[in-house]
Amino acid sequence: MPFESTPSPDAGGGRVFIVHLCFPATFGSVREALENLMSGPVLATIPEADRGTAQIVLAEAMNNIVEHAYVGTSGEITLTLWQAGGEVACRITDRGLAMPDETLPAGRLATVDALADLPEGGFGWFLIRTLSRDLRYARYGTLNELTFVLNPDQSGANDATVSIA
Amino acid sequence: MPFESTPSPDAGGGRVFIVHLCFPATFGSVREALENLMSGPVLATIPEADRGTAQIVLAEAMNNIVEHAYVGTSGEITLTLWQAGGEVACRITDRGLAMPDETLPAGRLATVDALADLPEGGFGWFLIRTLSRDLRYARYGTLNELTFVLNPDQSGANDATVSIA
Amino acid sequence: MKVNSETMGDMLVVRVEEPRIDAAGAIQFKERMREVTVDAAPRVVLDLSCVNFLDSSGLGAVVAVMKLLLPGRKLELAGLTPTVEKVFRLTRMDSVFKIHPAVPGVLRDAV
Amino acid sequence: MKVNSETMGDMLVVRVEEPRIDAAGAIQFKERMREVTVDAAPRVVLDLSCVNFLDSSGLGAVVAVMKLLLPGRKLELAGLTPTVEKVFRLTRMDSVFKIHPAVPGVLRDAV
Ligand SMILES: Nc1ncnc2c1ncn2[C@@H]1O[C@H](COP(=O)(O)OP(=O)(O)O)[C@@H](O)[C@H]1O
Ligand SMILES: Nc1ncnc2c1ncn2[C@@H]1O[C@H](COP(=O)(O)OP(=O)(O)O)[C@@H](O)[C@H]1O
Repeated sequence: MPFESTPSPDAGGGRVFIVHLCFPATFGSVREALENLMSGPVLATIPEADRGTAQIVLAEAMNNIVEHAYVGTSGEITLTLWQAGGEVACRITDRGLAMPDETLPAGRLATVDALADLPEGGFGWFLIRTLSRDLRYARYGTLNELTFVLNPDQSGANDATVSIA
Repeated sequence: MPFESTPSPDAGGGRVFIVHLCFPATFGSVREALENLMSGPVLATIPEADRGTAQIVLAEAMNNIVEHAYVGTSGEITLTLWQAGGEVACRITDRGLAMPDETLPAGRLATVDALADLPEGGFGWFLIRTLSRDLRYARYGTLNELTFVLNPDQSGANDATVSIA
Repeated sequence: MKVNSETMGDMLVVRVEEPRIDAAGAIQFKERMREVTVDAAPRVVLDLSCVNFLDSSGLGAVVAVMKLLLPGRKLELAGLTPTVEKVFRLTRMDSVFKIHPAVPGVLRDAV
Repeated sequence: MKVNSETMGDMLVVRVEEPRIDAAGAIQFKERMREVTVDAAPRVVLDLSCVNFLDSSGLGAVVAVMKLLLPGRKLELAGLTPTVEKVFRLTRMDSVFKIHPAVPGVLRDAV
């Protein structure tokens, strides 16, 4: 139960917004979910820039599931967002392959000298780590669960490349 | 537990969309919630006309809470929508006054002869009854709970004015 | 509540330039309508083509405006969008108001 | 994937007329860019002012296009919207590409 601290919806005392989506793990469905989330009630009340951050992190996490967890097969993604006071907690699950070694990819940026050596991928986990906090991965039986809180403040951007498992 | 039959979000087998909002019971907050819901992921995938129906029923139910349940006081509304296969189940709660006699208003249309006698209100529960099915009201302690499934098909429009408690 | 009113022959055409007439705006709507119809022509046509949502409070306000004009003046409606049309139809108010698909042309078909 | 390309002096300006370059569209983007840059001028400016979202697949595709033009031709960027700018900045790709606030004027400041 990763979100014991998120405000209970029935506790009263303010605005709480929750959305839960379950949809097929395809790039097209991920795009559709993101587009609708951006204008929906859960993210509509946070600042425009934070909505952009939310879209980056959610896109990276869910596209990785399509690309890696369900590589060569099909399945579903569930996405749950809790928003209260502008803070957005996220839970994403799938039933595909486990993360390599059942730990989160390091997400370090590569350093290269020549333009021709620049990587065309591998930015995903770097972006997720940079723009989130309390990032956790767990595998329960066949379920992969990723939980985190959106972190629109990027002052920790440099740390994110080093302080990782 | 009114929605035992709604598909479980983790059950797999297709798209399921859930949104839960908790906000202050004011006409302005109700309007804002409705506007954002119309473009959000839970209702974005149902037909335009059904989204219109959803907006009518949800507006009537929530504005009644602002106007009657919380008359002279303030409080919160929680709204939960479940959508799967285009079918939308709804749960609305408040902690205001109970319904008169703890039953749902009949929601009959008045019949009048002169224009000057036309009512300017009392359409709310008629619209809710006409555009929903499995409509139930329950009071648990200080909590009022209204549950229903949206019924965009209006073939039962006439029945709705008679088949009521 | 933005409304635009214009006299066309024997009609006063009032166009509501808002996307909603709902519980949060019904009172302002009634007030604005009272103002613009003070010296109104015998026929007032309410153009609702910009309004994509109207709830029962909005419907009540339209009924109230119709009564304000009594006796002697008539309120007609034009340009109902689908959800607004549904509210009028379900509540049978479509039999109370003359409803035009669009604002009737003054010269062409002032019925 | 709609792109519009136009030669302006020594530049080929390619304007992406889509709101997103994401995992669902990155391959088509790369393909279209390959087509329109076949006989390109030595300087290609990618106008991203219509693009309000780009994810790491889109970023990878932009890097791939830059490499396609090697050796001899340069890819520059223009008109980054806030979220797109953030992705370039966080991944340090803003130090790899010359980034213009808007498409540089051919006569005024063809740097
Ligand atoms: N959701 C996932 N499930 C399983 N494996 C994953 C998942 N996400 C990432 N991986 C593994 O971690 C690696 C790094 O991911 P990432 O930084 O996003 O780069 P990219 O996706 O561009 O390869 C991937 O190449 C893959 O092997
Ligand atoms: N949510 C509610 N809580 C308590 N009482 C209510 C609620 N909704 C309706 N009522 C009661 O039922 C009556 C009928 O409601 P309705 O048909 O919506 O007409 P109106 O709201 O226009 O009066 C109200 O006048 C009120 O007394």
